[in-house]
Amino acid sequence: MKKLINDPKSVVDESVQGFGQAHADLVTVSADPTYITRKDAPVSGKVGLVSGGGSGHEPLHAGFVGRGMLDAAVPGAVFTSPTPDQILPATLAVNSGAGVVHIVKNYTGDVLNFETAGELAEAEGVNVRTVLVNDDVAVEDSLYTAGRRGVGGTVLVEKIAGAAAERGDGLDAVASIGERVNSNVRTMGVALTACTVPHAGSPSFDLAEDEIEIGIGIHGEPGRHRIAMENADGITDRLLEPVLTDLRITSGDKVLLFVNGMGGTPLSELYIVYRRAAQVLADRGVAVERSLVGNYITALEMQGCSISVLRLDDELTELWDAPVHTAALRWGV
Amino acid sequence: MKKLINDPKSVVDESVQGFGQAHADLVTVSADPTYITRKDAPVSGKVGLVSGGGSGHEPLHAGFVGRGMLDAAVPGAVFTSPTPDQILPATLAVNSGAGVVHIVKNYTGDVLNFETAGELAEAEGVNVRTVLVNDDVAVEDSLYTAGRRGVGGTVLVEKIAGAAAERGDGLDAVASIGERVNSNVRTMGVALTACTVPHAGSPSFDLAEDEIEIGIGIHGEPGRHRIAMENADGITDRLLEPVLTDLRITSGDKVLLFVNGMGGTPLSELYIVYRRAAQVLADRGVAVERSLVGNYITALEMQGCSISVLRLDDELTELWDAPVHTAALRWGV
Amino acid sequence: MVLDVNWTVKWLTLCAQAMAEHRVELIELDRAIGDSDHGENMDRGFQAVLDKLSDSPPETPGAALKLTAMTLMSKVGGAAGPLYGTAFLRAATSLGDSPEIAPAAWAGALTAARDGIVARGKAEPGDKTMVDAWTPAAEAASQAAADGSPDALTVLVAAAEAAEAGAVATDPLVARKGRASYLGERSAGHRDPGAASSALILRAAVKAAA
Amino acid sequence: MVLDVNWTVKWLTLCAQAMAEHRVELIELDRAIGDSDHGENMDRGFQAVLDKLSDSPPETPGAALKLTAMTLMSKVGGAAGPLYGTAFLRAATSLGDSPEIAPAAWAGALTAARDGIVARGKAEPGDKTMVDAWTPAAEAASQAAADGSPDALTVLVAAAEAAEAGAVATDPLVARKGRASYLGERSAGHRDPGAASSALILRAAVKAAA
Ligand SMILES: Nc1ncnc2c1ncn2[C@@H]1O[C@H](COP(=O)(O)OP(=O)(O)O)[C@@H](O)[C@H]1O
Ligand SMILES: Nc1ncnc2c1ncn2[C@@H]1O[C@H](COP(=O)(O)OP(=O)(O)O)[C@@H](O)[C@H]1O
Ligand SMILES: [Mg+2]
Ligand SMILES: [Mg+2]
Ligand SMILES: [Mg+2]
Ligand SMILES: [Mg+2]
Repeated sequence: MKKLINDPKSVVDESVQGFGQAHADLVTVSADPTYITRKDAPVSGKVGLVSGGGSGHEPLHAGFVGRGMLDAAVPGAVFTSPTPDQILPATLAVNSGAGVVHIVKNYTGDVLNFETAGELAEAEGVNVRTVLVNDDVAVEDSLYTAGRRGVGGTVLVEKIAGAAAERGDGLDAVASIGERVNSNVRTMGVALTACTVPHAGSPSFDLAEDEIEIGIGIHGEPGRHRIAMENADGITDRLLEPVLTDLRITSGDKVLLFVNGMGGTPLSELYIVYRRAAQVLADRGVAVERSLVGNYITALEMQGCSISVLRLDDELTELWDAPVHTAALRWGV
Repeated sequence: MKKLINDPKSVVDESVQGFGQAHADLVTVSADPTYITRKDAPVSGKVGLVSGGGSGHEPLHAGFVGRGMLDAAVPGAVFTSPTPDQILPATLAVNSGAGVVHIVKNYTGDVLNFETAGELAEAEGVNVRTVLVNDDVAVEDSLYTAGRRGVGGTVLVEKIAGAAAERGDGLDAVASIGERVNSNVRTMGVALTACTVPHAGSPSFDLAEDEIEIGIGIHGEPGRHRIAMENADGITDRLLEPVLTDLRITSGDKVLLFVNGMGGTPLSELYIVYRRAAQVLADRGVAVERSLVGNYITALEMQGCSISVLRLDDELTELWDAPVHTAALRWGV
Repeated sequence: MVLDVNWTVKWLTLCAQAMAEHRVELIELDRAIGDSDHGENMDRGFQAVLDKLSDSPPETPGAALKLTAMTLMSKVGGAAGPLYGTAFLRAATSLGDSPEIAPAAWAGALTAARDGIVARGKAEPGDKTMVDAWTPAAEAASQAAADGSPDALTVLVAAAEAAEAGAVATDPLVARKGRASYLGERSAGHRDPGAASSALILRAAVKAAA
Repeated sequence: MVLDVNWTVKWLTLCAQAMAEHRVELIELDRAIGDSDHGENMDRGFQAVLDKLSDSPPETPGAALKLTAMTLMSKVGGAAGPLYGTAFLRAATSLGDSPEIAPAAWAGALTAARDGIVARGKAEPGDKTMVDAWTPAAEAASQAAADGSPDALTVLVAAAEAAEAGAVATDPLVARKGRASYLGERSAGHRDPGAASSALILRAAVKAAA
């Protein structure tokens, strides 16, 4: 394992410190317990947005703290959801009185820890709503009752719910916009290589030079099945098809197409995937109205990508376009 | 070699096509010969900025085409400088009559091909100035007469010269701002792993699990020396020291600190490096006034990073802060 | 053997030792069907428990377990943190503030812990989770405690052995809860890491009494 | 053997064949001290030359070389593109529009090519570049051409052998020009890829005459 780190145990702390220093104009970093808040939090009258989860998915979530997106991010250890004693103070710190929305990726650990923190916050008089993100079509939830994972769609939920909060929507409205995004987005991912969790020291799975994992999440876990390596167009088709089917995308639909890198794949390859996906959508009469290409929700240095499709309506498009000013996503300001 | 590609020979074309589709609001992609121009080029009265070089460094250069930065980018094959028959039409396409500045990284191939294109453009009546970027302190140019390479500093030259052009500076003024940036920036890089050029199919060098290459460029070439793996702080010190020495940074200086990923290193690690570098600068009384952390000039999927320090003055800071709207760098708009 | 607060602290100390010793093994189990963090999480959590125990020494077994619950809840994270946190909290509650744990109380504590895990995680036996260690452990302890007038050690041993057998029995199962469930059929053939750490915890209880 | 336009076209065709055959080898040489693209660049360039030659068949050796120069310039890229482009352009100019290349004219063309490379790249012999193949080749051809009344083949062979020896002689050198110079001392012990491709080009000239 070769990494630009000092000690596996200090990876998250040091990285978050560096993040805070590099973006001191945008965020405040609280240590012990660790969480990151928007510099001007709490924003008077605004619903607060808190997300969090295990580290190792950067820029998610800290990179999305700022105007028009999250008010706070709560990073756990690498691939380990944060604890209520982090989530609670972050929730309190961004509550202006208008209540707080927790955006939670659907993993047992995240759900349980946010649930506890939410109860504790309610006990302290904060209204909390939870938006559960579970956009991963690789998991067939009928059989496997932990349900689908929250993956690429999380970025879109955070951006769009963040815009709704910024324009002044109330607590229930922000949560319901978040849920609307979640029910209109699906994602599927592929890994070309594994990743190495710093404290584990060896790759999360072993993959031969001619094999890839289809249906992976963002935690270096193996996928649903392993297949022989294919070319980019073939892989793109494999990822896109179940997404479109599950979302029942039909001719005339307007969508946002999000090609996300898992951390170790060059941007140039993501655009090759984007090209094919855009082509397939065009062939089916689907209008790609917005796009996002890059490393936004990652699994350390894993090579691979995920494709997310979000069905747009006018309001979602408007909220997507609304100004956002965070370390990792910025426009209109 | 596992990559999200279809055919090594079509990597650049397909990637550029995908890029053009994903950013159709910003750029126009011309095929055969391949180059990318700002959507509204030529901008009346504005000096045109053209850069280019081998592909494999994405988002450089195409990701920097747009308002406030480049007017055109000319991508060659992977790690191969583009040819005059691409550079010339790109130059003509962005010339509004105010002349064109070529921003050229100092590699023999880039220099020769841009030189020829510049002569051909001059023959067609376009005034061309060239800004040569050579910020890599790993190369001791006294001994090795090809001179220093253009690396991380290129991004800063493109941004700041781009802002100068956007505010209406004349041809010589834009070129001289670009040169001022170049003479005030130094960079040094490290590789933890090699990268694999698609048409070559095997890693650009072999590195043991406990070795790193210090003083690498951005083409997967081996560095100046190979050392045993160290921790992030140690590596950061090794990169930063020669940069600061060569640039004669002293207490009271104001700088921009740029920690750049080589493509395959997680963002979290770049922030760990940033943290240490910021600490060292603070200890020396140097004020880090601006920062940039991310994958901006890469070597495919190489793991590693480079550290650039740019000495700022008020004008450079103002130009850095000026609005920019490109696929990979955006603020103020 | 009396299961008093000294025994409880010794048990928790041996838990911390077991997690440190088996850290890599638990990471490896989680690597196969999860995300490689279980050993790290448990080790971090129980080291924090040790610190807490020496900072503010508890007066009763129940107090020790409550302190453990709160610490695990705030230091472990992931799925295991809240689940073990709830388990220890329910066990603490079931023990109240009595100075000693009678064999039947131990069985009751294990049952409360198991019920807490099920309440939080909604897993059933056979879902390939830590429930598959706690359920047989609670049952074996209850049975041993009901069996005449057993000494404490017998009950502890019964629970530990049942937990160990339960952990081994997760090997062929297809996971239906937790992270391993995302693998579908591919989760079969690997031991559940949470069941394995549960067995270590209950084995430490035996060692503390030995 | 008459070095007319047919020979020239055959030479260039054999160049393309040599680049395709030695593509991997040239990539490997460049991988060691450069950026792994030389074989790919030369292969792409000469395949384009083949296309051009069949699209618009040249009438004279000079015309064939000019077409080659323009094609390499626009298809090879990198350092080698402009350098080989200039080399072929200067050679073409030195041959003018004569229908045949006399032995002395061949030596003159090689000298012009070498001078063009030096003019563009500013490398000196010993800098570990393609100049280290072209300089001995031009000199050997000149000497052979001056040596009584040699036949064409003798001059071609002299140039090819000198280029090959020159390429081999780059092995121990420390690069002072081009990308390999960034490696400093570490560039020693490897053959310069451009010198190697130059030797292939001049060997193809011999084969075309065989
Ligand atoms: N719903 C659940 N009910 C009971 N136990 C569970 C549940 N989900 C997960 N677990 C247990 O948690 C263990 C994983 O813990 P850990 O690796 O620390 O957390 P995470 O899965 O969040 O990475 C599993 O091996 C399993 O025993
Ligand atoms: N200044 C120079 N003068 C002469 N030849 C040079 C010079 N620089 C590079 N070369 C030649 O070019 C070859 C490299 O070509 P190539 O790999 O295609 O281009 P690049 O170095 O741009 O990747 C070197 O092996 C060397 O022979
Ligand atoms: Mg985890
Ligand atoms: Mg090259
Ligand atoms: Mg785990
Ligand atoms: Mg090369």
